[in-house]
Amino acid sequence: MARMTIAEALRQGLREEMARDQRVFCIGEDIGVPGGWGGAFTVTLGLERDFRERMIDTPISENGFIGMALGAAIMGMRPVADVQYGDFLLCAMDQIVNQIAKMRYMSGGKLRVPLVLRAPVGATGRGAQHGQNLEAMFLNVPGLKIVCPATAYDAKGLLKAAVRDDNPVLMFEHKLLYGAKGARAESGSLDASSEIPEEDYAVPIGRGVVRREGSDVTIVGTLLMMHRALAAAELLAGEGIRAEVIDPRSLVPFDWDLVAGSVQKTSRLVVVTEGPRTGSVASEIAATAGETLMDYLTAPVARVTSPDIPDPFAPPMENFYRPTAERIADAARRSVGAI
Amino acid sequence: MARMTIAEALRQGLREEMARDQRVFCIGEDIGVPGGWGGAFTVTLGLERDFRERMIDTPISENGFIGMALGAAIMGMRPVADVQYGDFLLCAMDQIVNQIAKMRYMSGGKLRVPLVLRAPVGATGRGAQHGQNLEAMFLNVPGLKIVCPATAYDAKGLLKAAVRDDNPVLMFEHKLLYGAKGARAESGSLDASSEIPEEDYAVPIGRGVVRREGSDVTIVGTLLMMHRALAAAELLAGEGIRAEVIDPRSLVPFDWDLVAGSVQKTSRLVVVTEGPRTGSVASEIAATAGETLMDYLTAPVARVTSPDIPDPFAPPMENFYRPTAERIADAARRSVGAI
Amino acid sequence: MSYEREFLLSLFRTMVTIRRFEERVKYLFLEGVMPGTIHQYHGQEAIAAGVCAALDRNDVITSTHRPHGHAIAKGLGVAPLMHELFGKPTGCCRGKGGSMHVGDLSKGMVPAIAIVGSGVPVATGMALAFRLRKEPRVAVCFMGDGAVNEGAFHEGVNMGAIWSLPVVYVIENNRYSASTPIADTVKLEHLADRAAGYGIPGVTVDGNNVLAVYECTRAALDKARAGEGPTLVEALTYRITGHSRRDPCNYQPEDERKKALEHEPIGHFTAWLLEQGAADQAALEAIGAEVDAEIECAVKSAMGAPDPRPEDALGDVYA
Amino acid sequence: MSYEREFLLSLFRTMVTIRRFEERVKYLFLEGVMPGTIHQYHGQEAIAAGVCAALDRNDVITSTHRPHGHAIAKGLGVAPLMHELFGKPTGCCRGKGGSMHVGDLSKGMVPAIAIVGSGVPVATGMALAFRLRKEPRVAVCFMGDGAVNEGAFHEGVNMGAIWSLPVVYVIENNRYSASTPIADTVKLEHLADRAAGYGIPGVTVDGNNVLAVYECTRAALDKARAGEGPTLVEALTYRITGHSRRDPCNYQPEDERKKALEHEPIGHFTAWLLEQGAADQAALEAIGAEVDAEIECAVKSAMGAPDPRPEDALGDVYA
Ligand SMILES: Cc1ncc(C[n+]2csc(CCOP(=O)(O)OP(=O)(O)O)c2C)c(N)n1
Ligand SMILES: Cc1ncc(C[n+]2csc(CCOP(=O)(O)OP(=O)(O)O)c2C)c(N)n1
Ligand SMILES: [Mg+2]
Ligand SMILES: [Mg+2]
Repeated sequence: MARMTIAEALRQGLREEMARDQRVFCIGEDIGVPGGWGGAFTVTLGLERDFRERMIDTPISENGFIGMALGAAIMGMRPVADVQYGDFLLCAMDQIVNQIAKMRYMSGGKLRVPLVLRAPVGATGRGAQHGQNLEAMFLNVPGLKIVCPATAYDAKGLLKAAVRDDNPVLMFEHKLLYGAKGARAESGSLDASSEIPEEDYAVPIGRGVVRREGSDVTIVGTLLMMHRALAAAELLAGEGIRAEVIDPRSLVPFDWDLVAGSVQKTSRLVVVTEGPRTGSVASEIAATAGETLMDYLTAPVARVTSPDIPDPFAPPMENFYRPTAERIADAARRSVGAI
Repeated sequence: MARMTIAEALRQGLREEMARDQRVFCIGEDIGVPGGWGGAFTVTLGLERDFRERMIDTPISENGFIGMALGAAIMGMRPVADVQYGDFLLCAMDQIVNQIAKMRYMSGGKLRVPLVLRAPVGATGRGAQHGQNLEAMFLNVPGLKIVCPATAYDAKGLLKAAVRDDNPVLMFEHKLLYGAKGARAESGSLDASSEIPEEDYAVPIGRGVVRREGSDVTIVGTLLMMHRALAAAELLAGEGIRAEVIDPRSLVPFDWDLVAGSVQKTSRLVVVTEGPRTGSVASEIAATAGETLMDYLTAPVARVTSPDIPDPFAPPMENFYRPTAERIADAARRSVGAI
Repeated sequence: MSYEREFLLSLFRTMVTIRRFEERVKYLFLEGVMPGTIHQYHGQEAIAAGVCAALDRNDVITSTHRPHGHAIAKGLGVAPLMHELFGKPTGCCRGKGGSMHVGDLSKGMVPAIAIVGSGVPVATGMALAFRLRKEPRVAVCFMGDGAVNEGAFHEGVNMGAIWSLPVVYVIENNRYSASTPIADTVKLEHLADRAAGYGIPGVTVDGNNVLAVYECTRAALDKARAGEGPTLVEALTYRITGHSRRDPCNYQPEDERKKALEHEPIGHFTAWLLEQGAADQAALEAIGAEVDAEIECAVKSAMGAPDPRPEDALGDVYA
Repeated sequence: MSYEREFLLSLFRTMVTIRRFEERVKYLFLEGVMPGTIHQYHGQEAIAAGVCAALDRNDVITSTHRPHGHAIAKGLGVAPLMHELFGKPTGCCRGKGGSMHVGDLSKGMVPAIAIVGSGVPVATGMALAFRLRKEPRVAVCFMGDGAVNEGAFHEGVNMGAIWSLPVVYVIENNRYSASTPIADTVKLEHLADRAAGYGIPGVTVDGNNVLAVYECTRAALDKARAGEGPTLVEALTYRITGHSRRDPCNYQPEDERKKALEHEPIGHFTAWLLEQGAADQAALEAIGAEVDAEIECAVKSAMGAPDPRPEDALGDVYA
């Protein structure tokens, strides 16, 4: 066991998978430049020393190199592509949505597309084009799997599961959770480090986890919002409200049984996502809860999200944009009737 | 008054707006080629004869010409850009989501982006890359307005409102509703024609309409699904179930008061959208209903959507993909407890 | 004459198969018995035939919204194609792809990509896989002239170039992108001139001359296999049919169209074969008859094949 | 010497203002008092100064993630910029844009576009507006060397070319895209060579020589205004600072960096001014002092300005 940050755990996971399987390679911008940064958030730092040929530094051509990852994947390779900021996925939507997500289906099930696409998300003081949480956009795209690790343990475990999966897996990582050190550290970061086992392990895609047990209200959130939900649960505990915090870890497939079981116990649900409210991940979870758990719910399902605005630059406005533990706790208080 | 199809009504609307306002121009592929088709669905047919300079036929460069529309808009023009199939919006997501939707906000409210972007949607026998309904993807993008006309009257009226709006407006049109004639007619089309008034009119963006009154259950749908909802209401009427059919016409802003008022009366809600279920427009409406109307709802909000699959080519499978009046009626029957 | 008779006749057979297949399909559409839409290959047969004849068995191709010719030339067989066009589970994509997505990777053809230009990065990525595994294979990317204006073309060709990947980019310049003349959307004499911007060779070849296409492709494949990187091949041709189902083509000038018909590739090659004495009229007609029989049999079996069950749509989304 | 003294000194003042502004900003970051991140313009001052000096008052520019130099050269003023970098409502984007999106269209600068390459279609579209309204204005698109590999560059430049729009594309080739040498991502001698693929002229100029940049831009603007279409200008320079906040630049070879510092544009221009007798040391130092005072005053007012209220975030989404 060794304590690692998410950046370190992902790096170790990539190193192990590349050593284990010659078909695995990384492709992206500034990921393997000697003297460089190991990508925008140090995840691939140093890997080029051991895997020069399989660390492919690309031009600034997201649609191009993600399309190349698809081509390599259908020829039997297992590419791990990454964009420096999730916002740049928007430059590659044709390849991701029209090609990658549909290629197997269009082939009548004859092709496999084993491909991992990593994307850092979260509002982090860079303004509207470097802070979007685009998870919701991909919920409506069948053919993709989506994972959102909130801890170093899950980051490594889900990365390994993704690399070994025969389907395209989109992995969202939060900039404030990497725990990148030194020059590349993010201000406002949270500690998401974990003890990482010596032995090989994978976290099954589609399986969520209860982060804190409670009987009064269920709070669901991923990435940074999972940590904010835990902080909210702590606040609530002080007031005698026992919140259960669930981290789905995967958005597609979604561990509905876990959430349903919890809501059947607590009868109240608060769903948290960073990013605009309308058409959000929270909306999808709330809709399914309303459809299937109506008889158990004693309060409306509450969505705690960002307002419907782009990510503003100024810190006071951006802190207002990003859901806080206080806002989550408030929604929980309201649902238990405490206010 | 004259009876017109959606294609004709849009053509007349464009002609009138271009005549009225020199700043209005059209930009897209094959829209003004002499001897050509007037775009993929005849909407701009012949406009180049009157407005040669303002009918701009582009290379196959969606991201490019949509970005150019943005540049022209901030310089005071009022571009109407269109893609031949909504699926190609995915080639231009950077300009639409990162630039167009955010430019005003990033400028601190100093810029205006009066731009219309038209996109034909719907599953129509062309396979997975020419049949997507991408409305849901843009719900989560603040800064865009979204309209979805289901009739010729609304198509012309919403187009005019969009052209005159100082914000970017995304207009989704359904391939099976255009009523295009002759060589370009679509098989499986529905009649969405209307009597179009002589005088100038606009349909306000954000205002929905009740298409059929009823007291037992509210059915909400846009575009083709609005027509399927009406057909379902007809089936239900035969069984003594009085369905109220609401056509929101705009998705952003959304006429929530209209839907809420109806649900307060009927106590039951069925939401219909074409396209995959997870993260759909139906999910958003269901989530908001659950949050704000729980005390009025006597049955879970039902979503009637396509399954979570790409649009399959073979007609039997595609007809299974596209929600039918029968499936909508079934959901309504279940919500009123008739089955 | 340095070609084996069998080889020349096989080229002829491929071209005729494509032509007759497309004519039959067009007729099926006019009869209203075939679903969906189509983009047909009439007039461009020499390109698919010439390029694919130059490929090794392990080489692969990507295709476009106009893929029937590529599929036939790559050897998918007319029956699996016809079944796919009819949306049958017995089709090459089990009825889920349709005309615009026909393909079969076991035969070296990726399901056709109907988003213009989007096959360029995909083909380049297949070439990257060959490079990483040190396999002597080449990926060939078919595209229309209109594709050269898409960002995907630019990004994909540039990466193929900087890494000298084993890929050949074949532009079928039929003068039109849908109804738009390519001359209106590029400011170039030849589309092959775009190659210079990527530091790779560009070649313009008569796309209606199957042997010229074959030779030019062989040279490009040899370079690619030798690690010398991509070639941008522009094959000049003409679309002697509508862009898609029921296009009257009023935007094509009469005389231009007439001239094109005079230079269409099959008549051209037929005359050459006879003149070279590579075959006599009878032999060529015999091939035509065999081809017609094969296509008829494919049509019958396709129309007779059972439809998919609606709920079959639910499968094949995930592996 | 054919330039007015005032003109030469205004170029000098612009370059010095940019340099001192960036140095001050870097310091504010190291002190930890400035929010966000930055991409700084050190070493490229001659390009923004030379290009913008050639513009008419009604001409417009688009910028990138590295926009401070463009903003200063276009005359936005150091105070509105500094306020924006501090996220104040008194900033040029009311604190909503931040460093990567500074701009003010009333001064002819679109809010900077931080997605690499995405400004190319936007600038081209502004030029289209000028063409449609028959206005004698030109749009200038600043971009980094890395932008030439984005699809948006390809699509935008091609449309500017085929319609001969009044736009000038200026590539600031500082040899690196983030940590990646541009030489590794294009297979070309000069980035200006990409122009040929679009049928427009491409020019490579010494981007550290402000007068060379000025002259070359004037020529391109004249062509554009005359309806002769775009020019692709490649200005050779070097990034003598980190790519962004706190980049140690270990990927830049020592000697390369040293050589670049010897050729940095301000020292170069200073020497030339003295040698030409256009100004003496004292005059130049006086300018530097004025600039420092102006910047100091901007910093003070920015740090003293009230923060936005959190709920101010809700406004300005829709007109
Ligand atoms: C990205 C994209 N834009 C538009 C279309 C619609 N479309 C289908 S084919 C076509 C013309 C393609 O022209 P070209 O590349 O020359 O191929 P050709 O049809 O001549 O074979 C267009 C515009 C598309 N399929 N994809
Ligand atoms: C589409 C896109 N991809 C990646 C990035 C991340 N990024 C920001 S700046 C940069 C390097 C840009 O290099 P260049 O264009 O040469 O400009 P320079 O930084 O040298 O001024 C990268 C990769 C981005 N902002 N946009
Ligand atoms: Mg063509
Ligand atoms: Mg650079």
